[in-house]
Amino acid sequence: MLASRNNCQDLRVVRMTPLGGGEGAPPLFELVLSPPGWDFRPGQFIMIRPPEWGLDLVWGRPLSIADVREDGLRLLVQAIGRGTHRLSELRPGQVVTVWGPLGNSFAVEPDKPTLLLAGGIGIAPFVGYARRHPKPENVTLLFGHRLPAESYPLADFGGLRKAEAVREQNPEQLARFIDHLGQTMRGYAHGGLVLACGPEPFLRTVRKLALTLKARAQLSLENRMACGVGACLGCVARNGKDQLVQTCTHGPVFWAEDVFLSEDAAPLGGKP
Amino acid sequence: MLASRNNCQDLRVVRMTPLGGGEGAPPLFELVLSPPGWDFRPGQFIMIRPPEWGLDLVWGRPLSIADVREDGLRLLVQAIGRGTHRLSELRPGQVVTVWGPLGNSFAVEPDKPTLLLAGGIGIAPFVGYARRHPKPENVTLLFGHRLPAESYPLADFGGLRKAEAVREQNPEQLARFIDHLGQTMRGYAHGGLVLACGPEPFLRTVRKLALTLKARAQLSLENRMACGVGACLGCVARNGKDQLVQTCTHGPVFWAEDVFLSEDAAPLGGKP
Amino acid sequence: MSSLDTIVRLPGLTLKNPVLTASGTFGYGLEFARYGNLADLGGIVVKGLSLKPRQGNPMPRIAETPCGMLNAIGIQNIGVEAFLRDKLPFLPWRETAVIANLYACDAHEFGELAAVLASVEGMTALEVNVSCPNVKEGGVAFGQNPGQIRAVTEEVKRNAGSKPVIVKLSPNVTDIADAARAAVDGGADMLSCINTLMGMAVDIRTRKPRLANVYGGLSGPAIKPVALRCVHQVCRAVSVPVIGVGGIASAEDILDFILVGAHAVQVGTANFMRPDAAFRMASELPALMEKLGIDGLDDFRGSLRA
Amino acid sequence: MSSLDTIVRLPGLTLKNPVLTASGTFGYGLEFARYGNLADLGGIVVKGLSLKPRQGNPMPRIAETPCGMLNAIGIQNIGVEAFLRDKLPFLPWRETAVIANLYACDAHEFGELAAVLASVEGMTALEVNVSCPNVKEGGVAFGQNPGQIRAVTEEVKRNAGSKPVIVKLSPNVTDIADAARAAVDGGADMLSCINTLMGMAVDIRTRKPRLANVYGGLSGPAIKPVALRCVHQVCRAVSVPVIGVGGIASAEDILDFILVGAHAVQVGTANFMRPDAAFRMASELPALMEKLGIDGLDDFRGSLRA
Ligand SMILES: Cc1cc2nc3c(=O)[nH]c(=O)nc-3n(C[C@H](O)[C@H](O)[C@H](O)COP(=O)(O)OP(=O)(O)OC[C@H]3O[C@@H](n4cnc5c(N)ncnc54)[C@H](O)[C@@H]3O)c2cc1C
Ligand SMILES: Cc1cc2nc3c(=O)[nH]c(=O)nc-3n(C[C@H](O)[C@H](O)[C@H](O)COP(=O)(O)OP(=O)(O)OC[C@H]3O[C@@H](n4cnc5c(N)ncnc54)[C@H](O)[C@@H]3O)c2cc1C
Ligand SMILES: Cc1cc2nc3c(=O)[nH]c(=O)nc-3n(C[C@H](O)[C@H](O)[C@H](O)COP(=O)(O)O)c2cc1C
Ligand SMILES: Cc1cc2nc3c(=O)[nH]c(=O)nc-3n(C[C@H](O)[C@H](O)[C@H](O)COP(=O)(O)O)c2cc1C
Ligand code: FES
Ligand code: FES
Repeated sequence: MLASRNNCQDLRVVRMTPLGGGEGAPPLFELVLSPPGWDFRPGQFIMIRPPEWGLDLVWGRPLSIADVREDGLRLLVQAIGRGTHRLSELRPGQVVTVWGPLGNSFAVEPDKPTLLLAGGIGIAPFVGYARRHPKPENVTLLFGHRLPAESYPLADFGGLRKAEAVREQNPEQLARFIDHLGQTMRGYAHGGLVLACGPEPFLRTVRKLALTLKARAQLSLENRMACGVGACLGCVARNGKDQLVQTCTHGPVFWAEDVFLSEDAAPLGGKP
Repeated sequence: MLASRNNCQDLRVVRMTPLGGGEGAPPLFELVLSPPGWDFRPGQFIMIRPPEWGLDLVWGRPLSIADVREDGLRLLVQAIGRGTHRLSELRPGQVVTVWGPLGNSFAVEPDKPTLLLAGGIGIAPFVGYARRHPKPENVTLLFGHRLPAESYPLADFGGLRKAEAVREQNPEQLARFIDHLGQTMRGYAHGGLVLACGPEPFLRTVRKLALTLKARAQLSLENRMACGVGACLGCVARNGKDQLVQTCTHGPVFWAEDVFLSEDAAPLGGKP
Repeated sequence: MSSLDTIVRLPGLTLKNPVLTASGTFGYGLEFARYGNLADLGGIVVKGLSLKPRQGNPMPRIAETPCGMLNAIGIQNIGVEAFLRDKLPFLPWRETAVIANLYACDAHEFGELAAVLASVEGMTALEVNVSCPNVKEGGVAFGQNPGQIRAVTEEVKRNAGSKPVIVKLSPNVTDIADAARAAVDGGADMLSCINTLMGMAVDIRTRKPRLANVYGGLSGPAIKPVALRCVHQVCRAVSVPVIGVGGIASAEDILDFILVGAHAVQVGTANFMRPDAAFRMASELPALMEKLGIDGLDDFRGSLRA
Repeated sequence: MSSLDTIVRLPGLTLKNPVLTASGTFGYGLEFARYGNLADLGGIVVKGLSLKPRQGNPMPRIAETPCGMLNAIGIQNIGVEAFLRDKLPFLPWRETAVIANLYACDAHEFGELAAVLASVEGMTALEVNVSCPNVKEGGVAFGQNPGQIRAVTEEVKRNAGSKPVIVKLSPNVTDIADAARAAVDGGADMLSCINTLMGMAVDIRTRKPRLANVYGGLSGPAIKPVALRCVHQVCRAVSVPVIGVGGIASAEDILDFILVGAHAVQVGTANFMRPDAAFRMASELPALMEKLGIDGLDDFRGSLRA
């Protein structure tokens, strides 16, 4: 028989801090919730849904766990749509329903040179990863972003070997960043570890480079999710064995060679 | 051709003051909105719907105009259900959509002894009525309520001949109040004017008394409304000519003999 | 404001923009004159009209539901005569399309009603409501039977003179494409779709239905996915223009319907969310199109990559 | 907690309370063991099972809609064999009802599937999904035809041994009472209703449907009024017990369905709003009944004053 403890809780908003926004980029917030009473492995995520959403917006929203510290559960939220916008309007004291920690996590290989590749809000899971890594001197961050660097919690990456933030506000800067990405990844092709989190085009680029360079790389996917617990089969990704597996339970972290990203995937031709 | 000015506006919340609640009665609030730029006749109402309701709660909520003063549009809100509860959580600065002033208004007959009968939140339209009456010395208020009297804006009735507030917390007190109602109305049966606003059972009692006493009485109805502008035909009441008329445009104020309240009304037997 | 062209050319009428108001949600039009310029709308479909005045159903007739509402008004209306005398003259029918919505209980009555309306200059088109789901406690309604749809359409067409005839379809059917084909076979110049879904709500405290009529029609944003699917199916089944209705609450929603093939749309329940809703959508549409790089509705229409 | 009795006696099975979980929204049950005690539920209806494993439809498969969602999963499942081997043994089937949901494409296949499941001790009952609306771009699906519903039901019944058979009805029909009668004629012990409404959503930016399958099934609070109406109609049309499904998101909603005649309910999309939703509803129900003065479900059931 399985235990019946409930991993779905109502937490309180401790703090909601606007970190920046405007200039064509969606606004960013740090959200701290009351301590959840569990620990996590970096790369894991939670589902969050404020009860005040009532009957509209029927899904929770998946957010990476940035960290769990004494003051609570830290999240980074980029307000890009209906749900994240409403999340960004939460005020201290309000109640939010949270279930988690969910999913698998990034590999931690303390002695391997480790490259964190973050695109925009993809920085979130690396906050905890960097802080908890046993040998931060082996870890490097390469971070492409659109808001000014000050908008992101880069101080949390202070202990790393190197943290490099590259702004990509226009197509030119973006192209240069991708170039730089390739250059940097080359250094981790043999015996290193590359971990990436960010928008899908970014992950596609990283995946292609990793396959070409034969670098060991993990990607954290951001598939649309309804349940977050493996039940609805709405979030599936195609893995290396040509199976459709739930991103929320088999992921969100996949080895680059063990996952197809949507535009890579041949049409499945599944029947109804 | 009709003018095309838009009587639907986005106003700002200036103030939201909790007035009391608990003790088994729904909480009461005073809501002040930025000046709407129109004046009103007491008895009229507005429809209110905050844009933040998004796609759920598709109807605005009808609220009597308590008053329009220099600082803005005053409303009293009793949080009894989903909509009024969410209204009560509005904070200064937030935007709400308001259309109005809507409907007809209470008769003003300055020289006639006028009795205002208010049940609970039915006090709302009388705030402005009392303050604007040319001869407040001819006006008396009889007010039955469940919250402590201090919860209601009774100071606004200071200029009246008499303002009597009777608490009806239990069936006994209620029975005594109804008794008192009858006694008081008797004094207005000949040459007076009785105006009533409150829950439907209260209005039914007043209507019956008025018909028996042959008192000239007006009742303000609180039918369920979707549009507030006479278009949906969801709010109809049966009038003395056996027609179904929109409460939002032909009312909300009706002469007692010219309206049937739902349980008075014979089944309509209407075909689909 | 953008200079984009939002004109919609339909058989026998031209709309200045694709935004009509849905029958029963916009009264006789005049109720909304305080909230915008009626002539700025693509058109106004007035409340369902019958030959004689109707009192409609007993109260309560409306109930709010998640992202929607139920109604069982029962086509209360002042009758076609009073409408033509007391309402139509005050509507800006020279400047915008004024469309009657016809309600009757058999084909013959529909024909009579069409004949009365066909002779009136101010009526731009006739919309036939064969899909009223407000039948007392179930049973299959009129508009759910293709044979009857065809018969009614033929009868209305026969009496409609040169007025374009729009047939409004019910979604409460197994195959809406069948219903659409029946209407087109009967001579419909256009179709509008959808009317409300049949639904119900109850009160566990009083143990009573929330509508005196027990069943009512579900409308509002909740039904938009069903409406969009129906319009898509109908656009693929027939070649006459289709007017999309159901849950439209923003300019984006309008484009959703045009993307799946609609020529125009009707705004219904959203008029209750704020009375200037239809006016706002009509005025916001060109700017939205510009933002999305949509040069014209004719190009965009039906361009879904499916 | 109240001491009220919420037991539901059904043909061939007894539920400790009326709260089941709806197929496809609760995985194989085990996914929710971290959020409550599975044995506290009235029962678990597992994800649709087919004879062979199925990959389902291409992505994207889900879209959020006003007060609801669309899905076109396409019955991805591990197949009946893997289910019986890898999942069922870990479910608390001695303590609560575990109900299989059968998916197949013809009557014969349904029969085979029923035969496999009928022999398994841990299976409490079989629910037949004749109503999958996830057909590629329209066309009338299987479960919309009374004749087929009857044929499938007979075939399943023939193979189901002593297991009770529940037939799950589609709302995408002109007359759901007809479908209900067909199932009962075919031998159904119970009915569940409703499955999803066929719907669609599009993205005006990409000009693509939001589901790769184009059409999908609409579920969630948005459809509750339709579900309630269907359950009411079906309860009046047949005398076998009915399980209400569609938009249930609170203990109040459960009582709505029982008031119109349902014996039990299934909680679907609400499991996504929070994964402990069904557990909470099951535990809140007795207190709510007490508050409303409802002594027992048997008295309350169908007591609508309409
Ligand atoms: C494992 C995981 C971790 C994530 N971590 C973070 C994080 O730390 N911070 C953060 O700001 N965002 C994160 N995201 C993305 C975030 O969940 C989406 O931005 C959010 O769901 C969008 O919802 P919306 O209502 O604002 O947008 P809408 O576009 O209105 O959403 C419509 C629907 O689509 C889904 N959706 C839309 N965009 C995305 C997306 N990019 N990813 C997943 N679902 C989407 C939503 O869930 C929603 O149901 C993460 C996503 C996943 C899957
Ligand atoms: C002309 C008029 C003036 C009013 N003035 C005031 C006022 O000044 N202050 C105040 O607090 N209330 C007033 N009311 C009542 C107020 O509109 C309702 O309490 C409110 O609509 C309930 O909405 P809800 O969502 O909180 O309740 P719910 O019960 O959740 O509402 C469900 C639906 O039923 C309708 N409804 C429920 N109860 C009522 C009711 N008593 N009257 C009308 N519709 C109802 C609602 O509009 C809503 O659409 C007035 C009503 C009318 C018609
Ligand atoms: C209160 C109300 C009354 C309606 N009356 C009519 C009517 O008289 N004739 C008709 O064809 N449709 C009528 N309808 C249906 C609408 O015209 C429209 O088809 C439906 O509401 C779906 O659109 P919506 O979701 O935008 O409201 C009515 C709808 C509502 C809400
Ligand atoms: C993601 C998802 C998957 C579903 N899969 C199935 C299924 O496999 N078999 C089935 O009979 N119904 C399936 N359904 C339908 C539900 O069981 C239920 O009938 C429907 O969602 C209505 O209930 P709800 O509004 O509470 O979700 C599925 C629904 C959803 C949302
Ligand atoms: S989100 Fe439901 S299975 Fe992954
Ligand atoms: S509320 Fe719509 S007619 Fe009165």
